[in-house]
Amino acid sequence: MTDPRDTVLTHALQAEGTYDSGKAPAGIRRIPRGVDGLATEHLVVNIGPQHPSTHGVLRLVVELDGEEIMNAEVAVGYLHRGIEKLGEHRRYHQLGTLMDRGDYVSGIHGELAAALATEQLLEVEVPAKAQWLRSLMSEINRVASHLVWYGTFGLDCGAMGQFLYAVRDRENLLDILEAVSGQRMMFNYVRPGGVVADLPADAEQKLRTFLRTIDGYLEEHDALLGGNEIFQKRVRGVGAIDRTTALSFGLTGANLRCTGVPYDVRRDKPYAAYEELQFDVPLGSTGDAWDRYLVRMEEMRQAVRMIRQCIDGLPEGDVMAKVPKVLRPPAGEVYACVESPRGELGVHLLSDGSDTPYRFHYRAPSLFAMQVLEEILPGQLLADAIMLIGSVDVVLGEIDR
Amino acid sequence: MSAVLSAILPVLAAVALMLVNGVVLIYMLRKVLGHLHLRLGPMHVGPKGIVQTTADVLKLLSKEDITPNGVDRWMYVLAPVVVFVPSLMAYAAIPFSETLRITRLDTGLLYTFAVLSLVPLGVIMAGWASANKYSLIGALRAAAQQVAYEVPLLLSVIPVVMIVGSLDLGEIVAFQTGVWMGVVPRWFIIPLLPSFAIFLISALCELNQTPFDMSEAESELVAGFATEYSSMKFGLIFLSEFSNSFVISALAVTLFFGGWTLPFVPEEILTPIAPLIFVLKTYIGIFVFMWIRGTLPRVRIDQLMNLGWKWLIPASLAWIMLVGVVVKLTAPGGVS
Amino acid sequence: MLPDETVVRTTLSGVTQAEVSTSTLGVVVRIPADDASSALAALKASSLDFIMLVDLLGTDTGEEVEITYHLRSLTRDEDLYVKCVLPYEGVLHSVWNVYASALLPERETAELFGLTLAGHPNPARLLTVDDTEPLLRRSVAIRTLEEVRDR
Amino acid sequence: MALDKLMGEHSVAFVKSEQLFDWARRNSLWYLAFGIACCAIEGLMHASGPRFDFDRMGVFFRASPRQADVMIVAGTVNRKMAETVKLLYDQMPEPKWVVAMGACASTGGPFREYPNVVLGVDKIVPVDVYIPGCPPRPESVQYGFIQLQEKIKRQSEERSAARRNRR
Repeated sequence: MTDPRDTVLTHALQAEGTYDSGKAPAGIRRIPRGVDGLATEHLVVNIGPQHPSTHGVLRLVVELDGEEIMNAEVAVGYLHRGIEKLGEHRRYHQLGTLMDRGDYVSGIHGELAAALATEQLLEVEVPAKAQWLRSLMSEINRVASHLVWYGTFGLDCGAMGQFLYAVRDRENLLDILEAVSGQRMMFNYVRPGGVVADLPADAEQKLRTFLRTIDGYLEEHDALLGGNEIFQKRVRGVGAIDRTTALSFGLTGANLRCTGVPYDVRRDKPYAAYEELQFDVPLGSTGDAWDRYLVRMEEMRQAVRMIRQCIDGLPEGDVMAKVPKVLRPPAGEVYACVESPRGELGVHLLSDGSDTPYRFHYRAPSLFAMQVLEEILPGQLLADAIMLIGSVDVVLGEIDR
Repeated sequence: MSAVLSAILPVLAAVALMLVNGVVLIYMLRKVLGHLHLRLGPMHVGPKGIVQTTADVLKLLSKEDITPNGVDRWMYVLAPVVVFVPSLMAYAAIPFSETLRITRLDTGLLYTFAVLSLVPLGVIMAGWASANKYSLIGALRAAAQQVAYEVPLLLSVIPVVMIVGSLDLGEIVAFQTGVWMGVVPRWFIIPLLPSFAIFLISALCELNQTPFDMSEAESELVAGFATEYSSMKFGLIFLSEFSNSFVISALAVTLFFGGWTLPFVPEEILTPIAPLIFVLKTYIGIFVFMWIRGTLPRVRIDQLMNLGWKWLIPASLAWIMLVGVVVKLTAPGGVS
Repeated sequence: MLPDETVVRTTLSGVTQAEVSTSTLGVVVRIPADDASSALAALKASSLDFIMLVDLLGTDTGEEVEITYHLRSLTRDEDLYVKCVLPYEGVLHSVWNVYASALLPERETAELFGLTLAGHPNPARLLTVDDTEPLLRRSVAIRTLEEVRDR
Repeated sequence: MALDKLMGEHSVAFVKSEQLFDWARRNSLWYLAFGIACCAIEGLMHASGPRFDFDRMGVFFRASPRQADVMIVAGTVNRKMAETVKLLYDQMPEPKWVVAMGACASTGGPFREYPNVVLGVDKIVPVDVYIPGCPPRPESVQYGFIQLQEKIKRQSEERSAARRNRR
């Protein structure tokens, strides 16, 4: 019986003639089957580009034996929009708009990485107030992005309620981001040399009211999902990634920290105002989905703590350095990285002295998080595969760039 | 009335009750889930969105009825019927009040469970026939789940039958009228709390409701076994899911919450409004199911199997032995 | 936080002839393309212990494609950039058995620069449909305003 | 519908029943969330969230194309995605509509110069409502749905008007 959905599955793979289920990369573990000689026929299921729980248009070609996954292969590229190619035809201050649409859940971090790279080329000194505003907006965006992760992670495990509570809090955060930058998602707020505008009065007042309730809401979220017995049974000890696998697959950010490796770009390569802010970096131990949950929930609390420090300690002064209207940085190559909610988001700029970059490369942390899935999925159950996609928190706009 | 008429009238009443139930329950689900999730649920279609479900049903009626190619034709068309009819037949034995009942069956309980266990047959037919990998996995999950939870469901009900001594639902309710020691109602929920707990868990599995809704898991299997069904065929499956929850909740009320009786209400006020009380109690039960559906995450299929075989069945067997001993000890004087 | 060049030079001296320099990027090592994986293995095993391949990117320098490996050692918190040059239709040898994090970036770089990937478990195209030309080459132009206007 | 053969095309029963079914179609639009990119976060997550609630208008999320009436294309469609969009559109039962949400789905948006991007989803599937914005606010997505409901009402009036002057 041909399954109409199958035509979607095989057109890309059979056309390339590369997919045969027997061949898995040697490095990736193969689960021997037919232990008692019972040869079961494998079912190749296509967790397709249109699927309620994939975070955008991820297609996971999964070879199932019953419920157990024998071999998983990532087929991406359904959202390849050429951010890097178009970056070569944009001026330096326009790179932020492309980066917003790369990781569209936390746009500020992309803009900040592009601005930092340009500033390294220009060697321009960013005023102190702009540094603090950058850290403030990054942390607000981090809480908003972790709320999206928290909502969709619960949805992948089947819980509907806490998703809506997370969206409720995210609405308040987007109001603040909109009051400061004028847009809910594509802020275009951080430019080379500083930030576009100062903090308006109502944004500060909104932030204060938000901060009064957020701690209670975070406890509520933790109790609603983390405290739930069924969720804990589903998540503890599942999809564990040990230290060496995480490092060899290039994981960064919360996915790496949950295996115990204390690497955080905000502390090891400090940028913006992170030297003056007190925050501690939560670490996990086993690297399973439960640790990823705990590390990210703790990161949200640290982010709220930093937001409080940012508002109280905001210095005076102007928000934009003296930067020429058309930026023509000297020829050179530079790499600047930022701690985005998904990991280390880096921008690799090669400039040839003209007003558009010669090569604009965007290091996407989600690509490496997706890569590790191909390694840990064989052996898991189908239900866990969907949950693990949610736990490593990927954004497809970043993977396909 | 002539014999034929008196036979047909209750069946028509059952069908009408089921359709009205389906419409009201779908509206209630969207409203309850809405308010659970801090939003309003349907509001614009008619005052407070009351007419929303009729709009949905009418739209489903007028949709194009697709039969995808590569589908096993007859089983594909038959499956929704096999899912719909048993949940319609299950209405037969439910006692709405002393007299108001479709049929007086002295094996009412057994009949209802037998009919309800036909529904997974339709689910498996639907999943297998619609030539879609998601529905196949959903159907096989439904099969494993129903088989694993049919047994504890029946075992949890045996203590009630042991005490009452008959399978007739009316009698079970009659047994629960009156009051103990002046204040405690004689409902079975109080002495037989563990068997109610087991009944609730396995009932949730029977209904494929969260936290055990693996067979139509939204986030994993797109729409589970009903993925390939459009328009009114999907409508039948959707409707039968809700009428199943009405039947199971009605059973729970009859067995454990004293059917249509209220402890302190004198006889003559009770009889005219008995069906109303019964339906009200059933709707409270359904509200609890929806409440659970809105909050809990989904259990993995193998954890579900462990829970079923390793925990629920031994627990219900032990509980039956305990109740048996107690009933035996107090047999001459009946339950004190 | 720059790795000290003499140690880099000594570790690579046995394996391949490399010329180490410092630019705005940091310490950059240029090596011939075909012994990239042996050089990376040497760097990974050396005292500098570059445990992580952070990133892999290609750049079209006008007449050939330059591949950059961005290595990082977490214990010493130092970054190193290993660059090698490939002709346009050249062969990119996969380094995934040294650093498994190169699996997907290599597929993407090879596909967008028109290189052929050798020694990779699944050398299929990652991002684009089969007959698209290598989009990140400088020769491939983007759509002009007229093309877009009368879509 | 068999009713028009039975009662004749201009009979009150048929015209009234047609209006009734059009009213039903208008008020229960089940959408197939086809969230591709940033518009998905805004148009599907926030629009069905607590503040802007889609469910008030009877618009409900269905995962399978068989049970969906409206396909919201939320995000950039590139050449690899075009096939899937076409396939999903074909799998949807007949009275179906397409809402192109955001600048990318309408005309290619900020990525229109990249050769791999399809300039607007109307090159693949017939589109009924275009929602401008990058990403459009949830209110504008709901306004787009109200326009779609108006369009359905207008279509049914046009049908009955055409039938009237054909008499």
